[in-house]
Amino acid sequence: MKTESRLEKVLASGALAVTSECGPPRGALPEKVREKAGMLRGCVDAINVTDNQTAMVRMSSWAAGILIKQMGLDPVLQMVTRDRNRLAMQADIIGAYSLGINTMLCLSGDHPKFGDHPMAANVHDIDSVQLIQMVVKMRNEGKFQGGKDIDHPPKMFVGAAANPFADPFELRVMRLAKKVKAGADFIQTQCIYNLDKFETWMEGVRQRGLHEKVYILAGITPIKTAGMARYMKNRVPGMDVPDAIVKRMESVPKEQQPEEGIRIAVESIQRLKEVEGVSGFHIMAIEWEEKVPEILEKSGLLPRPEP
Amino acid sequence: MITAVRKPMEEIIACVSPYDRILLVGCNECVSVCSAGGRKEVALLSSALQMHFLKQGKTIEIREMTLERQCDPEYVEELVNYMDGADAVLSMACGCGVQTIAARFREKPVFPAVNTTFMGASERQGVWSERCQGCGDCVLGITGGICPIARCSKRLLNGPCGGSTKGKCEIDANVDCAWQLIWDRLKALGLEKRIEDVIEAKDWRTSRDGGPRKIVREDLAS
Amino acid sequence: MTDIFEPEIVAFCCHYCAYTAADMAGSKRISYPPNVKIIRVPCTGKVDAIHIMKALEKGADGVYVAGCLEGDCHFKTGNLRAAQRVRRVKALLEEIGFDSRRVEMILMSAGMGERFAQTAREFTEKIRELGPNPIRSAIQEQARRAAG
Amino acid sequence: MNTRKAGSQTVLVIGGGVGGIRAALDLAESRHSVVLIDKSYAIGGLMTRLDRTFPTNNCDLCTVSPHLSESGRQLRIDLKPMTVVEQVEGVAGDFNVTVKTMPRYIDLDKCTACGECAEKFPDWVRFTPGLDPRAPTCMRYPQATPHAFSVDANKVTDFDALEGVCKVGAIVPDDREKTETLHVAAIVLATGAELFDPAVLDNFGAGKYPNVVTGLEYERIMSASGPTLGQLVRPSDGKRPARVGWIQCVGSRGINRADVPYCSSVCCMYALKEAVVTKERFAEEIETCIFYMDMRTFGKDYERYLTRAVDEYGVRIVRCRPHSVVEEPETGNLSITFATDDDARHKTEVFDMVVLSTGFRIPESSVALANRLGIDLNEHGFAQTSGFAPVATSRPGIFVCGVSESPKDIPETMIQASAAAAMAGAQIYLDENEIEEEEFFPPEQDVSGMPPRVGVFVCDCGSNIGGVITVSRLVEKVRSFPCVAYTEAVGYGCSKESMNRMEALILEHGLNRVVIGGCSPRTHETKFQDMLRRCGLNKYLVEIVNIRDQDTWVHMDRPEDATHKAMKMLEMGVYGVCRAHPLVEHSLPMNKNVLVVGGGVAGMNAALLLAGQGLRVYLVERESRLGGIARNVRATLEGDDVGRYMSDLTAKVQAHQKIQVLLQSIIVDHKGMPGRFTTGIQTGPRMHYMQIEHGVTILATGALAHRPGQYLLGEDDRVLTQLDMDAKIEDDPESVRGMDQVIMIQCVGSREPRNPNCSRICCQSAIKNALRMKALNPEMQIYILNRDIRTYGFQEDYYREARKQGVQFIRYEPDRRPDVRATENGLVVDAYDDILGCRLEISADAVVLSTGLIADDETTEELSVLFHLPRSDDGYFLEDHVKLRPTDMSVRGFFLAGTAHAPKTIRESITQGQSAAGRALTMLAKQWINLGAAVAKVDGAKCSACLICVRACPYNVPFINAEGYSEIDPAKCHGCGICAADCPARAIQLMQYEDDQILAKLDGLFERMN
Repeated sequence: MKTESRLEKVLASGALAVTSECGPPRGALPEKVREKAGMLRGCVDAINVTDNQTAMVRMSSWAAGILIKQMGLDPVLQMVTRDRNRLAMQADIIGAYSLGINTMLCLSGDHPKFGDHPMAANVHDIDSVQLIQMVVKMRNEGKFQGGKDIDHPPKMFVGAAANPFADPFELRVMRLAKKVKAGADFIQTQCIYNLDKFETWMEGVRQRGLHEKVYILAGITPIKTAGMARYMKNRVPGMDVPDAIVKRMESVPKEQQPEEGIRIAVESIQRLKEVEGVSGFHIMAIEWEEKVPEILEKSGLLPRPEP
Repeated sequence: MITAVRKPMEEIIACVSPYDRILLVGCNECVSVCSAGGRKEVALLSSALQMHFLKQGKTIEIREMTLERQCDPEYVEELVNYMDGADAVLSMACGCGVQTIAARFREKPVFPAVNTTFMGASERQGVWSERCQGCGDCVLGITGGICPIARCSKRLLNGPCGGSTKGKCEIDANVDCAWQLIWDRLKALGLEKRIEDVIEAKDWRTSRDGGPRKIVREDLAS
Repeated sequence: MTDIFEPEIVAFCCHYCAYTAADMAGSKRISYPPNVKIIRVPCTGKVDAIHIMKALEKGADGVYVAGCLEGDCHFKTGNLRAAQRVRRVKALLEEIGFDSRRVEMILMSAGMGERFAQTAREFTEKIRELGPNPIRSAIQEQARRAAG
Repeated sequence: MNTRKAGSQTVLVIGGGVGGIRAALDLAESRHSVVLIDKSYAIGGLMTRLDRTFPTNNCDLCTVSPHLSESGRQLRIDLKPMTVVEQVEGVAGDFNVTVKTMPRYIDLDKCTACGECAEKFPDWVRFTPGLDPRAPTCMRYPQATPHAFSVDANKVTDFDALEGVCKVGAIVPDDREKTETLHVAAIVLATGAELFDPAVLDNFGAGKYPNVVTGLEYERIMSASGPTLGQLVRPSDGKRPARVGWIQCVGSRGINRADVPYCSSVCCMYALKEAVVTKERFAEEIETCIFYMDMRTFGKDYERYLTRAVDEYGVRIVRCRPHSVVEEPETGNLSITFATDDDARHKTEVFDMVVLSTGFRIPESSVALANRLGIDLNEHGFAQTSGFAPVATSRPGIFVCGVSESPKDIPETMIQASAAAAMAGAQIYLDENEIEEEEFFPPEQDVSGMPPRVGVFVCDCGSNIGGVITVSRLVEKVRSFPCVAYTEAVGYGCSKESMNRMEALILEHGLNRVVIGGCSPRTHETKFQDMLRRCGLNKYLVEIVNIRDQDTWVHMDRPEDATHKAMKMLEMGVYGVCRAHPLVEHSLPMNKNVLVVGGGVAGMNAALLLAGQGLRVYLVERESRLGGIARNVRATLEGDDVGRYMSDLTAKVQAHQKIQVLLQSIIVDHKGMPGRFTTGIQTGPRMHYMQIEHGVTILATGALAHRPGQYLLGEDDRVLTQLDMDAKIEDDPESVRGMDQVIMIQCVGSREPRNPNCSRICCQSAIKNALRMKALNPEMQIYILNRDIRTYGFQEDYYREARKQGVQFIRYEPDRRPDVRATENGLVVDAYDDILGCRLEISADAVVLSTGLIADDETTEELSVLFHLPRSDDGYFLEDHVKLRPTDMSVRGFFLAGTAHAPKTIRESITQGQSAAGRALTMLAKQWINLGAAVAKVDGAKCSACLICVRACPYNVPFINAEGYSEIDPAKCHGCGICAADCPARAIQLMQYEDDQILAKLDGLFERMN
């Protein structure tokens, strides 16, 4: 074991891991965090805490993570390279680790243009791959990025994101390889609707043996409405929603669409379970956390193992 | 070249309105090439200002001058004879030119009439695009001749991110994804493998982050 | 002093179309207001934004650039370039709070004597409605004050 | 050919009217030497006596006069006034012509036309054969060439006294008749005709009542250069008439004693013009009424002129045959008695003036001349030509144009003149190596650094300018403008007299810039530029201010405003010219190939003539064979065999080594400049692409045979067009012979809103077919339903013949069109007969529709876009000047021939084909193309090498040179100025239109105002 991470333990045990996420509130109310995280208790192995998701200011991910940690749950500290330079990021990593956070996810973050501070400076002192490198170096070598020794280095279980669907597709496996090379321990993918394309990607991943070097958690987002399906299809960059999904959502009356969305999510999980190299699932039920237990239940992923 | 665009008239007017005699100085270098601050734009701005103030019932005196290069003190020196006749200087050069004038004529207020925008190249007539951020440590040799720092919205050195769509950047469908371009170029060069090399975190000291930079050529400097 | 405002209008006319159309209006004796004064240019592509600005600055109440019909420019695209420049000047005028309707781009062919006259009539009427160029009024006001 | 002697490179042109002048100018421009003789003491002919010409109602004196005195061309023209032909010997290419020149008693080189002699001895000297020969101040026309008086020796009683008044010693008392022999290669006869003198008629009161005048006299009364100085007043009491009536066909169409049988072709239009001008120029309230038999407005756009005259101007037209004119002695008013078709009772109307529209007559002197020339005349006394050689007389080497050939109007005369010149020129071998001569101009003085001394000369252009504004007031005002050193009113500035005066003034006052207040620089710039050159000034130091076309003509009703505007315009001109500086012109070699578009009659004739001159011709035809619409015509009205002519012509064209025929070919792209065009063509069934380089283009794309879906055409086989019938008569005479009753309907698809003009050819083709059908079956009943029968010129003979043979002509009005029904027994036509005043129902074996021609809209539109050429509203190509340049297009290097110009007969198409070739030759005779001086120039010191000009130029001319700044090759620059306006460093200036000149004009306009 590289770390104390509960997620690492589950994955190492060979069981299918389950993570989900919790967006911190846009205010200083800790209850909001606790409420959301509470819904996931007993259903997931770790809870991702987003970092100024979609470039909107929220409670910092490490603070929310600590609140979750205090609930006895396991947060995954998300960190984007957009908002802080390498000094701030390393400081936050040490601080979070000192309070018991041992799992993190390295991202570049959405461009400020999409958020509520489009005028903000776009830091990107380092990029997400370099962030992985940095955290791994802190853990493995006990050194800061600048090269100096760390007194009691943080041991983070390091995750990265992968989008099997973005363009250019031919680069997608390579880019995963690059993140693996940088030292990523686990991968959470973009939400998957185009299962065929995902399987094609996984085939590439397996060909290069990457699935043996990194745990891949398949991203699942249940669709609430046909409108949401259409929106994701047309408006969200790097998202691949096949027409069949949109049509399927449209084919049922509005009041039954949430149910249909959950059904699709469950079917997807069941199919992906069989894909070699898939080590678990990352359920991103955006503002719909209450449905996560139901999905997991129906997918046969409950109860969670106790590592 | 350094590109620039004229500031909104409102802002320029606000700057110069306390003054009666204005020396409007253009530059025949980069800003002329990008049609922002050469003789033509100087004449147009002069006319527009004149009209604005005339409309207010105020006559201002605008002297138009366009220097060969406003960022060289020798050329700026050409203004010396006209400074007494001016209450303020309005410069249509890039920030370098404005500062050169300000440094030479300490007692005269100097205002920029353009926003210096970026270092760019001409795409076609009337279209200029950012190409370089002057980071001081060029990576073009390993990125297939396309600068990810200037041209990737996130400055990723290990792109592309998940937002790359059909060769375009997620922030704007009119912006090329720099990493798609890099990838295409590497493929064309038969250097696909290179995309998997992790480019290490950049040393930004050579860039603006290292503080204002200066080049001193020992062999030339006097 | 008369109460009717007689605007002074400058028309930059290309030699091949608009100027010829003006001659055509002449040979057909189609009358139009005498307010329009023509400056002949080989092509409206020659009309610089500065020419338009200077005309207004010097006191023109209206300025129009009259070129060939789209696709008919003797020099291929001069009329389109002129139209782009006119748009730019209009934008600049708006920025300094000057009514950009005082500047227009108009297209016509050499044979359109009637259209030339019609345009002159309409444009003059429009400018008459917009009133005197505020700059010209200001200049005249200043001159009056200086004199008196 | 070696048989030709040296020196036989000259063409003799007899007659100095517009036709003769045109022919002489064309020949001179084509580098031939010309002797132009005229029996009068000044050239100009009839046209110079007209007030205004239709359809533009322009006073075209100013358009003709520059041609008459265009100095560069005079080098090759030897003008001999008061000269007649005595005898012609020899053969084509080698004529010896004896000519006799009458004594003028005045030395042309010395006479300044000051008028002193005429003032002192008005009876002895001549200048003005206008309406009133006694008015000495009135010249024949103010721009007369040569600009000199002549002396009537018979009346001179004291030559010493006459010599005494002439300060320049121009009087030559011992001047004698001179006879000389000219050695010429060809002769062009352009003596024109006289107008009929109606005094021999007793019913209209001509010569008896003062207020009865001829059309020409009426023109003189209206004319600015006429005896009343442009005031419309009646001769009896000098009052303005309130009612003017015109009587048509006086002396023509055989309706009166002493009449000629043919139609004079021009009288309907000139009467309409006079009526319109009367209303337009003098007073709208003047009542105008035209009494006519057939309204023959068959020329290009003439029908629309008629419609405008009637609908917009309120000119009244009455179809009738006036019986007589009687004067009321106490008032001088005149009553016209007439009967109309629909009412046989005589009616009487009273007018203040009556104008007799008299037509052309060949004078005895012309018949005698024809005898001396040895050419045949037709029965009417006009030069005999053959059907397919319209300008060739019976004697090889002698050609004819204008009214000497047949009655015709100015544009047709111009077309024929150019054709005759081309045919005459073809008799001469031209030495390609001959060096082009340059007119001698004194060396240019260097005006740089000199303060501007501007001379402002203001024309009154007769009443064109002077009638609206007071030129003297203007001149006074101009004197106060800055830099103006001298200013003067110059009357007709383009007249030789005024030019001489201006030249003298320029030198006397040391002027170094000139502003001319006059007409459009588009037409007169060259003339005044040459004037400056003669003064040793660079031609770009003159500014023409268009106070006529763009001021007095359009503000006639508000003279105060017009005066003010003229002042402002002149001020702009003065300010602008102050910034002008000497410029150098550039040139490129001329490409001598010709592209002819359209392989019909006109195109093939043009091609053959040009190829015969050794030029390479590319003949592009859209169809898979040559011939065009004429292929479907079997015979002409005159009975000539069109089929044989066409096959001969086609064979000649195809066999000619210098002609490359490209069938099934279309034009796809085009670029270049006059003299150096490149045109892309897709040719053959595989649409192979090729490019042709050529100097000129002749458009002869033809028109379409109209087939409107009217009167069951296309539904019933028995309804045919005239073209169909033409073929049927030839191919299936038996079926035609079997017809008992045939009806023809005229103006089908013409003279109606959708196609408002007259198709010109239908009346003659109807009569042609009617006569041929009558020949097949004399018993056949033929009815021709018509609106007017327009058998102009000698076609009238056939109209008369048809009537004689019993062909019935029934009129219909457009609001009572005939109706055609198909019944089991045959066709039935319902028609309303105006004369009988009832409906007729006529059954018919066949109905023949005169559908005429319609513009090939698709083709002309496509080509007009490709070539940037204008079209008329009805889709025909639009010539440069409807009167004087009917074959030239507005873009230099483009010429027009055949029915692409307007509907015309085969003979007329042949003429214009030859004419187009002739006009093309005037251009191709030059070795170099003058590119002018309006080119962009880069100031290298200012250039920041930004490439904006490189990218902006539509012709890719600018480049960044080795020195690192933009360079523009003046030989390639087209002079649009786009680069200059785009240059961010203001480093580029377009010569002749520099920024400071434009800004100076604005200063001129606004200086005083503020």
